[in-house]
Order: sequence, then structure tokens, then C-alpha cells
Amino acid sequence: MSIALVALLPLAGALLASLTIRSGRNVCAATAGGATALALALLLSHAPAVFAGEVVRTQIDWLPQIGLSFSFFVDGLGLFFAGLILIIGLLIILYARFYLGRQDPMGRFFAYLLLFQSAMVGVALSENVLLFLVFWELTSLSSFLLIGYWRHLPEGRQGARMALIVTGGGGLLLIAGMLMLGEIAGSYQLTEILARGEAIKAHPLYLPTLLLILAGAFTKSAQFPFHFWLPHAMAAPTPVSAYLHSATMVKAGVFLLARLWPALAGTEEWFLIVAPVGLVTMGIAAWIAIFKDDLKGLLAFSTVSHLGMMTMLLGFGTPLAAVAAVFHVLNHATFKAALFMGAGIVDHEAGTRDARRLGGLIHLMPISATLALIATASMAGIPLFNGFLSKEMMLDVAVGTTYAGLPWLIPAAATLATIFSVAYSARLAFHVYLGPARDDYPHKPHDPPVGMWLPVAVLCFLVLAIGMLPAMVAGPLVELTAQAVIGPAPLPEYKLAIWHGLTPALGLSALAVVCGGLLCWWYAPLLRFRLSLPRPEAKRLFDAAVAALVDFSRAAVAALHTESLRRYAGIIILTIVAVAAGAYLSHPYAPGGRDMLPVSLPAVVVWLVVLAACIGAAWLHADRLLALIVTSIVGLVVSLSFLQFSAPDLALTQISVEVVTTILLLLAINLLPRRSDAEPGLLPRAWSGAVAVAGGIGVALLAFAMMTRSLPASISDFHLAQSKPGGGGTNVVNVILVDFRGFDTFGEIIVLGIAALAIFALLDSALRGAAARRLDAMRQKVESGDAHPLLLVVSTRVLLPLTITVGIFIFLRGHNQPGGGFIAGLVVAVALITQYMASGYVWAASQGRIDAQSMIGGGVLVAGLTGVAAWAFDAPFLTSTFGYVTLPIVGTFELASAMAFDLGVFLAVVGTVLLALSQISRIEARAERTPVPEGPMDPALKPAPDAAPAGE
Amino acid sequence: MEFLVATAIGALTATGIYLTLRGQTFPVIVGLAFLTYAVNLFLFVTGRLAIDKPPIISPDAAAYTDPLPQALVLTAIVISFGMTALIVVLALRAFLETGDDTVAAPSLVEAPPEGESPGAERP
Amino acid sequence: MQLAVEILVSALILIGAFFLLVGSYGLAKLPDLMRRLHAPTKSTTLGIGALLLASLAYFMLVQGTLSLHELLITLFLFLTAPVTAFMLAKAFMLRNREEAPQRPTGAGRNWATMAPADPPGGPAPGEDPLRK
Amino acid sequence: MIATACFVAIITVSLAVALSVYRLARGPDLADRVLALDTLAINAIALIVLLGIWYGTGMYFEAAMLFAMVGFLSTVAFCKFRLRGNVIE
Amino acid sequence: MNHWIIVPIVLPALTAAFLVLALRHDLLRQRLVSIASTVALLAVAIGLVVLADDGTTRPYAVGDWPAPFGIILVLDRLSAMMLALTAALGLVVSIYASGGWDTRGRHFHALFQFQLMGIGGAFLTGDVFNLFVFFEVMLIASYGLMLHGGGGRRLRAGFQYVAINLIGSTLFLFAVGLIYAVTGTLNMADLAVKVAQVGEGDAALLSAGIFMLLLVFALKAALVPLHWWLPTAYGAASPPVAALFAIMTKVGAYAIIRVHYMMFGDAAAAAAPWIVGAALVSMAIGALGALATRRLGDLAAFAVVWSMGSLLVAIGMFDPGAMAAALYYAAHSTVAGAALFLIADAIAQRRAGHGDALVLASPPTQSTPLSAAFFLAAIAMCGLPPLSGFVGKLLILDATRGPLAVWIWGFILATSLVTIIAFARAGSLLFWKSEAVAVAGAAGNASSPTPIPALRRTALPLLALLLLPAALSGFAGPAARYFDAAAAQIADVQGYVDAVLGAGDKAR
Amino acid sequence: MLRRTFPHPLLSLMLLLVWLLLVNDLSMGHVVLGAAIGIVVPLLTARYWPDRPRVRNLPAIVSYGIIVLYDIVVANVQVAMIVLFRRNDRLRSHFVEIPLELRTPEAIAVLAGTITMTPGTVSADLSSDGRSLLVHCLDADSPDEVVASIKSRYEKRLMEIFE
Ligand code: NA
Ligand code: NA
Repeated sequence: MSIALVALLPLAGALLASLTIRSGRNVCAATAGGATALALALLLSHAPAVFAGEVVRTQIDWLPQIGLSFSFFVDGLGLFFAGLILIIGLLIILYARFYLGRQDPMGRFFAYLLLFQSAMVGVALSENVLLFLVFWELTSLSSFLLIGYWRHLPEGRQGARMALIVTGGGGLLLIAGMLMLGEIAGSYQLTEILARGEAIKAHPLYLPTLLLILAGAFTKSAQFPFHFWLPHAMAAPTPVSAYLHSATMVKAGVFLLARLWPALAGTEEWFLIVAPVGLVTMGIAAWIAIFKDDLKGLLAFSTVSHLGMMTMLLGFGTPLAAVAAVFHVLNHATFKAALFMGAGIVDHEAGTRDARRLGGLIHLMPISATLALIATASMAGIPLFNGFLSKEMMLDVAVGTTYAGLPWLIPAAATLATIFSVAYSARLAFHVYLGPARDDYPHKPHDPPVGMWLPVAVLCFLVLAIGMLPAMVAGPLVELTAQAVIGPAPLPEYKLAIWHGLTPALGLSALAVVCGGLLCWWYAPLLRFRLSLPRPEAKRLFDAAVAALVDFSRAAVAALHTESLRRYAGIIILTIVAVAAGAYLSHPYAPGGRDMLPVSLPAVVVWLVVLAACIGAAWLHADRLLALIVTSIVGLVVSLSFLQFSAPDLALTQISVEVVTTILLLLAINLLPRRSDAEPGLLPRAWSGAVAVAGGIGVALLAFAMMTRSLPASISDFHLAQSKPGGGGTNVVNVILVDFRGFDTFGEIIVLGIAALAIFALLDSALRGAAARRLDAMRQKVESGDAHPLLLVVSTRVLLPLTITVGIFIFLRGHNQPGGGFIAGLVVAVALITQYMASGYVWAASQGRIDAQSMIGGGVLVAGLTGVAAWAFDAPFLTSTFGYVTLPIVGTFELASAMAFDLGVFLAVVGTVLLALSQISRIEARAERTPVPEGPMDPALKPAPDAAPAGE
Repeated sequence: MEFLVATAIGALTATGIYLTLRGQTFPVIVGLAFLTYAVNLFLFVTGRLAIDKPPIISPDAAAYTDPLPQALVLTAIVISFGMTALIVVLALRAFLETGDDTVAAPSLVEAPPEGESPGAERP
Repeated sequence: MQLAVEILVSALILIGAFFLLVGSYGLAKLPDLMRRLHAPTKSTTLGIGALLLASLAYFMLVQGTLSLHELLITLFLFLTAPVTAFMLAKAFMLRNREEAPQRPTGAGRNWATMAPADPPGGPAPGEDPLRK
Repeated sequence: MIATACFVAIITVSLAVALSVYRLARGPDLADRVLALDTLAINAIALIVLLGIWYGTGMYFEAAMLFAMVGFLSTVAFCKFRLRGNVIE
Repeated sequence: MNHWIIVPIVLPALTAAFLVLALRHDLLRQRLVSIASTVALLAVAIGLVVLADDGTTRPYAVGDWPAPFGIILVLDRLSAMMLALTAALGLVVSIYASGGWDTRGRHFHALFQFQLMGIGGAFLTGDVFNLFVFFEVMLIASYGLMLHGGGGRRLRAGFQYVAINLIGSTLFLFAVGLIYAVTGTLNMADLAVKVAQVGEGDAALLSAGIFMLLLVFALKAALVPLHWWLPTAYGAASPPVAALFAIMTKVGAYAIIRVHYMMFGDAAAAAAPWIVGAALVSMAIGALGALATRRLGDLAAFAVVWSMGSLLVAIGMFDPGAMAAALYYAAHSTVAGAALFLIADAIAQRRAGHGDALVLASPPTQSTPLSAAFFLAAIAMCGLPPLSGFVGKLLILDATRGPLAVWIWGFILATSLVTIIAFARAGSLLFWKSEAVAVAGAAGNASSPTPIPALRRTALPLLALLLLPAALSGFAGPAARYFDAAAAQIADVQGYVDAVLGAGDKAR
Repeated sequence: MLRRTFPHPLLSLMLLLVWLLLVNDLSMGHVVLGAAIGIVVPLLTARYWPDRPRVRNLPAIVSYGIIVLYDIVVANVQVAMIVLFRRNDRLRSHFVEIPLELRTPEAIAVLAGTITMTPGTVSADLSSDGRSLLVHCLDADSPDEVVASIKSRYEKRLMEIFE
């Protein structure tokens, strides 16, 4: 548990830091530092055990189904890395407290920093590789936040984005690699994976796994060709650069290589890929570093170069090289963090980081400059400083390594890289800190407050201590760590000492110092030479690649998503036709054996009418009124067909829906354009015609195939049998609708109700804004003054009670004969609409005062409560009951709960139709410019004063 | 008879598809109405064709046609009525708002025009 | 008796069908709308009336069941047919003023259909008034 | 005999349907088409009544009634549209 | 019979009806009733999850008619989980919308409750035609909600949305018709039995029906090439509605599981590679679209297409292990998608004059909490740790087997990278570049302060939506146990059939 | 009280009749139900038909009905003959104007309806002051004769019934 806490404490600190900032900057920094120190103490409390050879572990289940768990362990490598992260973290926090300006939000900074620290410690201590991935990606995310901390700097944003994309992308590949690794090893626990190294290396999927994992490691550690992101991450505040981009995050890749060394290293593939990548990175980055004027840029490429060196060492795959790598990680962390902080001090004090504008700082800020020179010497590999020791080991190993049959290749290249390394170190020393004092700095530099240089001093102390007494200061730690890296195999013979005798490595080292110094001496001609070389700018390539991706995506989306309904619908329908045809044709089919009905003359006539209507609609649809008339005919014919084929209920429903639809469409046409515009071109028409014909033929074939085969045994046999005894009605369709499948009907009236509410909401808003302005500007082209023709008014007044009586009739008989609540509702609604049509909306509405919305709500409520009522009898929703009641005079009649349900249906239907139609009419009234007579038959037909009043 | 019905359904479907693929709202609505007729008939004839066998229980009836597809079609008719009503009003409303009766929508990738801020509505 | 009933029913059926045909024939044949109106509004009503009587007779006399509701349809048609014709005539005259009659005598007013002139200016509905 | 009469009548009415469709297609005025539509509805009622007699069932009566209602309403609606634009004003 | 099973349908329906009947002039009470009802719904749904977790498949015979003759609702782990997800999302969205969005049009809460009813019905029903009805309820409510607030873009996009879905509804009926014509039944359990017994000669018709039905569901699930409507509609819908819609695509995915994977089994198995293939293309198009768009809302919409692709990859494997991953991913992507839409709205409301357009502009006010929220939602959506998207991705990758595995892994990882790029670009434009502009422009013009809507009113739902992915990730173990059990229950088709059709023994 | 319950007894009676026709059943139960409907429905719809005319002269109504029915049958035969056997160019069609004495809207409506249903005439429009009825004749020699016959045969009787 406590190991998990090492990773989680900084996280808690992140939360606390963002909260305590209200109490002041010191409290905030103290919180951050305290959390880090606590975590460090916790970690170190396990150190004795680890040094004693134990592996401390803890495990909490997270997602055991796939083997993801919160398991942490501390072995030598973990202790080393986590310790490094926390110690440097502590120093960085101290440094940052003084580095950040008043205007910089410190709470956010420490929150991000500790979030990152937590992720890093997690990477170092995870035992579960899936958990490792979690922390790995978290480091990318938190570094994204940290690099972009200064939001006003465009470089910060770009650098952050680039870092995220490169390392995040690598992280994705790493996910794949780790999953494969786990799959091969049969476990996601590191200890088990490491124990099965031989099996892994022999597995056929070894190479792809290796490549994926290396992709993760190389992107993170900025190895060639992914080296370009790191320098751009330098837009971050210096503490961030120092922490992430020198000491910790970029080393995560190297850590990963070290961590998986027993499982993956030692093969031919490993050596052939990893070593040259490291070597090339080391050389190229060092070469670029020489010419960087920005101090942080120089240090950044230097870091890349050193990471390359570590990668190369691990890539050699030998235990000795691994020891060298471990040792160099330690050394590099100390001097490079010191250098970054030193650069920050320069920037902070002198107001610039440009080497061309700097020089002779030793005279103005002696403490800082001295410390920086110590670290620089270490970086250059000068004896007595720790950088020398690990570089010696590296050269020693390199000398013994043969690549591609050429024994000189690696030593020569490594030496060349070392020469460059000395050169940029010398440039840093001589062009910035040494030399004559200048007086043209933007600010006059002084040594900073002690809080800023103390962390550097601590690190420089380490540099010197290790450099002079390596075996004593670093020996046990290196041994422990190296042992953890190479796994169960015994450690090789090696000696941490300044003097190993006159070895080839010492010669190469000396050569490097001399040549490097000369290069620095000849900086001006070297720079000219460099400028004459082609310099592919990796950032530009990256930006171009991203821009190309964005352009491609825009082009693709613009080409695909044209927002043309014709195309969308066409593609969808074509897909449907193709899929249905494919499914149909790939399965056996036998023609059906059902007897067909004989053709009759009326049927042929009706059939011809349908065909004519179809052709007419397709041909003449531009005239919308005509299209509507043709549609009405089809509705009529469909209704007749229902009647002919034994479906009276359907015929009734279809025909009554038809008339309401017609009125609705007429209302809409009145405000819409009367004609559709001419279709553009023959080709689109031909194309949609082809789709249409394909769809039509397909449906016709399916329908024919279906109708000509006999009916399977259907659940409707039960409905026929149970309709009367179980449902209490002889109209089976109605009993199905209100009882067997009453739940469908419940949904159906809700659909209607929603439609009406949505229509109401839509049109309600048309009385405001652009729509209202358009309506106001619209002039109804009213041609006739007779708004309420007398004959129509009188006849509808007579018809209303008649129709309502018919509606009641249809409602009551529905259970036993064709009819029911739905049709009755439509009939009554139509009767009322007729009043509106004849006598005018205003007048009719004022006479009736029907609250359509309440009818809808009430209808649904009645239907629903009828269903709920069954619960009182512990019967399921919508369980119906019926009985026969006998009253004197009246006789016996049936009462069924389904009637209450049907009443709900009735109400909802009436409400829906009235609401929908009256809402549109309300909108139309807005477009009306000529005064509409308020009510029917006025003014002229109102009884003249001389005439006797009608009626009474 | 089955042939006539099948071809009629096919013709209605084809007309419906053709009109649905037009560029303006009203033909699309008419097309959807045709498709509705077609599919309602199709669903109806899943109970096969039967003449003079309405599913109304009576002692003299010899046989009944399958009542279930009828009930399903009834539900479908009602639902499609609601849908038709809504889409008609929607077409009308969109026309009133934009003065344009075509069925295309604004592009998803072009930069939003100056001054228009699509998401900037405030409650 | 049975024969007489059958003859009666059959005759009514045929008479009804005949008038229906005449109505549609007139619709197809007559030269303009005002004249076309005469045929279907009258003939079809009588045609349907005869058919409904046939139905009534058939159910009462042949099937022996009481069936009077056919009368309702007849009633409905008689109530609506004049209105239909009236509205159609108005719709026709409005668009074909050259075929419409002169103004009514004696009164200061026009026929209701023709009464007011178009409102001045303004685009027709369906055109976009805001886009000019 | 009644069956024969029905058969003849059905064919006659089918002819009437065809004639109405002819007028509907020809027009020329909207009123002509609407009149044709109305006549078609009446023809449909006739067919329904004839079917009722043919099959000896009263099941189709309501359908005939609704057809009558719908024919009337559609006609009125179309005419009102032509006269006033707004059907419900 | 446990009547609680039907409550997730009846409660919102009655609430909506009541809102229309009694409270339509009183927005404040509407909000109260709507939220209270949704709280109750969530409580019931959670209760049902607990109930279902005993592994019993519980049929509920509406109207007391035995299966397969009446309509049967079925509660199992899968449906319970989807109900809970719906209710949770519904609660969040209803609270968020009560912060002011509901004033932009009429009947928001009634439509909203009806929408919940439709979704609940779709998840519960065990009857194919009843599924159609609930699809329609859900859709028509979604039309109303999608158009809520009006505006030209929304209306035009709405027309496309409605038209395409009407094509889908038509297809649904064709498909159901074919299936009924061959099998004579509509009950899902009965279908599972009957489909296996269909005669050789009927196979072509049946299979045409099955595949047409698959397309219906795929249309709802926005599977390429049927996905066109989604970016248009979701991008144009008012954000709270788009957030609610995050569950609607899942209905399509759910139906594929319930109907095709469970009931049609072998008869639909041929579809599996096609689903996976189309889902991979969906991921590609979704990711590219996310990168291409110029509005945050559109980006979120394409991200939904992408996540649906990931989900359907898992479903399309037709394998219990992958199914568990799919269920997890469904829950995750619903919440993450919804969060994105709401955050896009919160940002849009605070960027005067620029809305959610991805252009250089002055920063949103209250940018710190907003940027944090956006960052979290983006992380969740992209599948970066530590939120649920990462776990979901791991589960899917882990479950991927077979010859397509390389492709699937490749597509998932490559498109993940593209979405990361898209979100990184968007975020840096909205929060970083914009601050740069503000800093640069601050000196020149003292812009008039626009009234800032309080973040407090919407903070609670936003926070809830961000906590859910965290919780889903933190409690991935228990969650995955449930999903594994659900997947096992899904695989046990015979158990489902016995539970549903066995209920028919006690016919009255 | 009675008047408020039966705003129009004739309408109530008609609805009862309609109900019985609808249900095709003369049982006591339906008579009661029909009576109830006859009471309730007019109450519900009364507002949509204000100023209902009171017609009292029942014999006049009956005789009017018989005359009209007879005319309809004759008219149909006449029109059928014209349609079938007369060439189009031989039709002497024209509009005639009928000055109205009737003032009650219901009465005017009945007259217009009667005209449409009877021989060779169709009511086409009303003047906007309601004082003249426009009638189209399919085939008539003398417009004045048509006007005179309409006024004497129908309008006079309607005056008796309504006013
Ligand atoms: Na329709
Ligand atoms: Na129904």
C-alpha cells in the first residue's frame, strides 16, 4: 500500500497545491514540496529492504478481467528512478518558487508539476504493464499542460501540441506493444514478463512487439527520427524543462528499455535496431547542439544526444553496457538539471538566453557561473566530474562492439559524437560564462536569491562527489540498479573509478576533448560550414504533415459530407437495396405454393389508376397542388384495397387519415412555394431514377415472393381464438389494438401527441424572429372575398351533430365491429375542423374553446392510468377486464376497461389533429394582410335591421 | 391478383424513392408519403391476400384473414401520420426561417461566416 | 315473391350503376366545368341513392336483416352534393372570369366570390419576401 | 340474378372510374381535377356498396360513409384553397 | 410479475402527460416535476440493475397476455444497465437544461420525458414490432427536441434528420413484415426459436428481412455508410439535446445485440465481418471529421461517430468477451459524448460573438474551470488514461482476436491519434490562442463586459458527467464484472428463450 | 328549462333517428342511448350553430320534400338524356340571377341546394349582400322561365317554412 502512496502522494499534493494557492505562494510551494518530500521519505523507507535484495510490492485489483491492477513494486531500478524523480522534483519545486513571477499562476503550475511527478513515479514503480501504460500516457498529458503553461506564447502551444502528438502517438503504439507482450507472456505483471524473457524472444510475434514498444520508447526519449519535438518543448518555463526534458520524462523511454531489458534485449533484432538509433541520435543531436544560440535549445539537443547514448548502450544488449547506461542516467540527471537551472538563472537575470548576446557572466554572477561551469565540465566529460566516468565506460564498451562486421564503425561514430559533445560544452562555457564582461545585457545580471542557486549547488556537489569518489558515492546504487536491469544474470566485472589505466577509451576521450575544443575555437568557420549544409527542419516537416492531415480530412469530409439530402438518402437507399439483394441472393429460395387469387376487372382498373398516379407524381411533382391531388387518389385507392382484402378497420383509418393529411398539406402549400424549381440536369434524375427502379423492383419481388407462399403458423391464431373469450370483442383487429397489443397503441398515441407538441413548439416560435418578419412581409394573394361561403357554413352546421353522432357510434362499436377510438377521434376532429374551415378559425375557436393540448395530455393520462389501474389488482400494466351489465329498460350491454383506454386514444387523436391544424392556421393568419371577416356570413348576411330575426 | 398488388407496391416504392431524392422539401414529403403507402401495403400483405374474410368473429364466417398485420398496419398508419404532420410543419418552418425550400444543410467544414455564431445562443 | 325481390334489387343495382356511369361520362364529355358540374353532382347522387336502396332492399328482403343505415349515406350525400358543386363553381369562376356572369342587378355588391380586388402589391405566399 | 347484376354494375362503375381518371388527367382547371376526384370518391362508394351486396355483408357500410365524408371535405378544402389560399382562416 | 419493470416506461409517459395537461404554463413547476420524476426514474433504474444482477431474466407480460402472443418486456442485466445509463444521463441533462435552455421553446420537459419513455421502451421490449413503436416514440420526441430553440441551421439540419429517419422507419416496417411473413411471430424469444426452424425455401426472404433490420439499427447507430445524419443533426441540435442523443445511437447498437446477436444468432452471423469493416471505416471518418470541423459541437458529433465505430467493432465481433468490452464502451462513450456536448455549450455561451467556432477569439470567461472540464472530457473521449475511455479501449483491444485483429488494432490506434490531434488543436485554439488574443488585444480596446451566465447553475450536471467517466474507470473492476455477467447472459440465448416463453405456461 | 335541454327538438329527433339507423337496431337500449345522444350532442354543438331557425310548419316541410324528391328523379333522367344524346355545341347553357326574398341563411341554403339537385340547374354563387343567387343552367331556352319556376316552386314554399 505504501508503495502505491509514493505515486499517489504527489497527486494529492497536486490537488492541495491548487487549493492552497489562496493562502499564498509560499504555502503553495511548501505544500508541493511537502508532498514530494513525504513521498520521497516513504520511498526511502523501503530502500533498506531493496538494498537487502528484496522486491517490495503491493497490489490492489482494478480490472482483474484483463489483468489490469494497481500493482507497484520497488526493486533497484524502480528505487533509483523514483528517487531520482522525487529528489530532483524537490529541487525543482524550490527553484520554481523563486523562478515564477507574480503574474504566473503558481497553483496551477504546481498542480501540473505534481501531477506529472505522480505519473512519473507511477511509471517507475508500476509492476503491471497496463498500469504502466496509464502512467505513461499521463506523463504525456501532464507534460502537455506544463509545456503550454505560458498560454500567451504561441511556441508554448505549438510545442505542447507537438509533444503530445508525438509522445501520445508513441504511447498508442506502446499500448499495442504491451498488450502483445502480455499476450505472449501470458501475464501483464512485469515480474512474470521479465521471467519469461527467453520465451518472449523466441515467439513469432517478438519482432512486431519489439517494434511497437520501441516506438513508444523512442518517441518519449526523443530518439531519431522523433528527436524534433524536444527542443520545441523548451518553450516551457525553465523548471519544467529542467525537470521533464532533462531529468525525468525523456528518460522514461530509456527507463522502459532498461525495464524490459531482460525480456527483450540481447537479440540480434534488438541490437540491430536500438544501438544504431541511439548512436545516430547521439551524433546528430550533438552536432545540432553546437549551433544552438538559445541556451535551452543547446541543452535540449544535448539532452537528446545523451539520451541517444543511453539508448545505444542499452541497445548493445550486454550487461556491461547496461551498467554504463545506468551510471550515465544518474550522471546526466545531475549535471543536466543543474545546467537547465543555470540557464534559467541566466534568463531570469540577464533577460536573454541567447549565447550571442551573452558572455563573461563569471564576472557578474560568480556563484551561478561557477556552478554552471562545473556542470558543463561534467557534460563535456572532463575528468574529476561524473560525466567523464560514464563516458569512459561508454567508449570502452563501444570499442568492443562490432556492427555489421565493421569493428571500427561504432567506436568511430561514438567518438565523433563525443567530439561534438565537447564542442557544444565548450561553447557554452566560453561563449556564455567565460570571456570578457559585457555591458549590453537587457538587464544587469546579479546572482539570484539563494533559493534559486542552492538547488544547482546541491546538484553540482553531487557531480563532483560522484566524479571523484564514484565507487563510494554511487557504487552501491549503480550496482543495485544495474542488477535490477539485467535481471537474474550475474553482474559483469566492472569498476567505478577515475583511473582504469591507459585504455583505448582514455585515448578516444582525450582525442575528443582536444578536437572538441578546437571545434569551439574554430566556431565561426564551423558555423559557415554548417550553414552551407542542407538542414531539414524537422518541425517544419512535422507541421507540414499535420497540416496535410488536416487538409486531407477537410477535403475528405467536404467531399463526403456534402450535406445534400439527395446524396445521403441516395447512398442509404442504395446500400439498403444492395444489402437486401445480397442477403436474398446468397440464401436458398423456393417459389411458394399458395394459390393465387383471380384477377378482376375492377382490380385491373384500380391497378392502372395506381400506375398512372405513380407516373403522374414522378412526372408532374413540380406542381405541388397536382402532386397533392395525385397523392389523395393513391390514398383513396389504398383504402379501397384494404377494404377489398378484408381489412375494414384499415380502410376506415386510411381514409380518415387521408383527409386530415390533405388539409394539412394544403395549409402548408399555401405558404410554401407553389412549384418546385426545375431539377438540375438529366444525370441526377437518371441516377435517382435508377435507384428508385431498383428499390421498386426489389420490393415488388419480395412482396410477390411473400404473397405466393403459404402462411406459417402465426401467433395471430391465438388472437383469433381469444378475441371474444379473452378480450371480450369480436373485432379481432380492435382487440389486438386495445388489448393484446395495447401497449403498441399506447406508444402510438404518444407518437401522435408528441407530433402535435413538437408542431406546436415549432410554430409557436415562428411568431418571432426571422420567420415572423417573413410572414409579415408575405402577402396572401387572396382573390376571392368570400371567406365563409354561406352554403358551406349552413351545411357544416347541420353536419356537425350528425358527424359527432357517427363518431360516438364508431367509438362504441369498435370493439366488436370496424371502428374504435382512433377512427372515432379522427371523425370528430374532422367534424370540428370542418367548422374551422367553414366559419373561420377565430369564430369557431371562440365558440368551441377546445383546449387541444389538455386533450392530448389528458388522453395519454387516461390511457396510461387505465393501464396502471391493473396494478391495483396485481395484474400487469394494461391488463383488461370486461363484464356485462344489465339495466332495466336499457338491457344488457358490455363494459370493458379497454373502452377507457380507447377513450384516451380518442382524446389524444382529437387533440392532436386540432392542435396541429389550428397551429398552422394561426401562422397563416399572420401572413394575412387583407382583413378576414371575423365569422361566418357577416356582415351582409346578418339579418338586416328591418328583417325579423331568424328563429326566435 | 398477387401480381397486381406486388407490382403496385413496387411502383409506389419506386415513386416514393424517386421523389424522396428530389432537392426540395415538398417533393420529398410527397415521396415519403408514397413510401408510407407502399410499406403499409407491404406490411398488410404479409398476412397474404384474402377476400371477404374480415377478422370479425361471427358464427357464419368460414375463415378469417390474419388480423395481426392489420393491427400492425393500423399502428403504422397512425405513426406515419404523426411523422408526416411533423415533417410538413418542419419544412414550412424552415422555409419561413431561411426563405429557402431546398433540402441541403450548411456545410460542416467550411469556416462559419463572419457575424454568425452558431453556438453562441444564450438561454 | 323471391323473384320479384331479386328483380327489384337487380334493377336498382343496374339503375344505380347506369347513373354513375352517366355522371362520369358527363364529366369526361361535357365541354367546360360549369356544364360538367351538372352531370356528376346529380347523376352520381341518384346513382348512389339507387344502389343504396338496392342494398337496403337486399338486406331486408333477401337476407332478412334490418338494414336502414344506407339511408344515412343518402342523407349525407344530399346534404353535401350541392355544397360541393357550389364551391367548385366558385373556384372555377374565380379563375375564369371571362366565362363568369355579369354583376348582379340592383345591388351595389358583386358576387361574393368576386367581391374584393387583390390586395395591393406584395409577393404571393411561397415566394420569399425578404429576399429581393 | 343479383350476383349478375352486381357483376355488371361493378364493371360499369369501373368504367366510370376510368372516365373520371381521364378527366383528372386532362384537367384543365384545378376545379376540373377536384371535381374528378370527388366523382372518384363517389364511384368508390358505389364499389363499396356493391361489394357489400356481393358478399352479403354490412361490414363495409362505415367505410362508404367515411368515403362520402372524405370526398366532401377534400373537395371543399381544395376549393377553399383556390378561393382563399388559407384553408382554415 | 414485478411491476417495477414497466415503471421506466410508464413513469416518464405519465409525467409528460401531466406536464402537458396541468403545468404547461408554469416552467418552474415543470422543471421541478421533470427533475423529480427523473430522479425517481434513476432510483428505479438502479433498483432494476440490482434486481437484474442476480442473473434472472425477468419477463413482464403487458396486459397479462402470455408470450409470444402479447407484448413482453424483458429485464435482464443488459436492459437494466441501459435503463440506468439513460436515467443517469437524463437526470444530468434535465438539470442542465433547466439552467435556461428550456426557455428557448415550448414543451421542452414534456418532450424530454417522452424521449426518456421511448428510449426506456426500446431497451425493455421483447417484441420486434413494439421495438418499432418505441423507436418511433423516441425518434419523434428527438425531432421535437432536436428542433428545440429553432434557428435556420437547426431547422434545415432537422429536415434532413427527420427525412433520413423516416426512410429508416419505412425500412423497419419492410423488415418486420418480411420476418413476420416467414416466421409468423413478433416476439423476440419466439423468433429465436422460429428462425432456426424456417424452411429451406424461405431462407432468402428471411435473410433479406434480417439484413434489412440490421440496416435499420445500423442507421440508428450511425454506422458508415448510413451515418450521414449524425454530424448534421447532433452538430445542429441544441447542446443539452445533443447530449441526451448520446444515448440514442446506443439504442441502435443495443438493438443489434438484442436482435441480431441474440435472436437471429447464426442467421445473422454472416453480418459480423461486415459490421466490423463498416465500423472501422466509421472510426476513420469520425476521426477525420473531428479533425476537419470548425466548430466544437461538430467536433463532438464526429467524435460520436468515431466512438460508435469503436463500439460497433466490439459488437461486430459477435463474441462474449468482446461483448463485455462493448457494453463497457457503450456506457463510457455515452457519458463522454454527453459531457463534450454540454461543455461545448458552456464554452459557447462564454465566448461572446464566437460561440463554439474554432477560431481565434477572446477567451471564454471562467476559462480555468472550463478548460479543465474540456480537458477531462477530451481525455475521456480520446481514450487517454486515467478516465474510462482508456479502459474501454484496453478492453476492446484485449478482446480483439482473429484475422482482423491487425486491422482493428491499427484502426483503433491510428484514429485515436487523429482524435487526439483534433482535440489538442481545438483545445489550444479555444483556451490558449484565445488568451493570447485577449492579452494582445486587452491594451487596445476595453471591450464592453458582456453578462456572464453563472457557471454555478450548470456546474453540477457538468461535474456529474465528468465524475462518471472517472467512476467508471476507478470502479472498472466491479463494472466489468457486471458487464461480463451481462455478456454471459446475452450469450445464453436459451436461458432468455426459456424465461420468456416459459412465462407462457400460465396462460389464463 | 325544457328549452335549454332541447335547444332544437327537431334536431334531437333527427339524431335519435340517425342513431337508430346507425346501429340498425330498434331495441329499447338503443332507443334510450339514442335519446341520450339526441339530448347531449345538440347541447355540445349548440354554440357552433347560433340563431337556429325555428321551423314549425311540418306539413309544408313534408310536401316540399316530396316535390323535391320527385324533381330530383326527373332531373336525373333529363340530365342523363342530355349527357348521353345531346352534342356539346347544342347545349344552351347560361347563368341566371335569382333575386332572393328569403333572408334566413338556412332557408337560402336549402333553396340553393334544391336548385342544384333539380333539373339542369346548379347554384353557383351568392351576391355578397345575400340578395341574389347565381344559377347556372345546363340547357334552357328562357332564363326568365327558370327564374320564375324556381321562385314559385321552391322559394315560396320555403318562405312558408322558415319565415
Ligand atoms: Na398518409
Ligand atoms: Na391503434
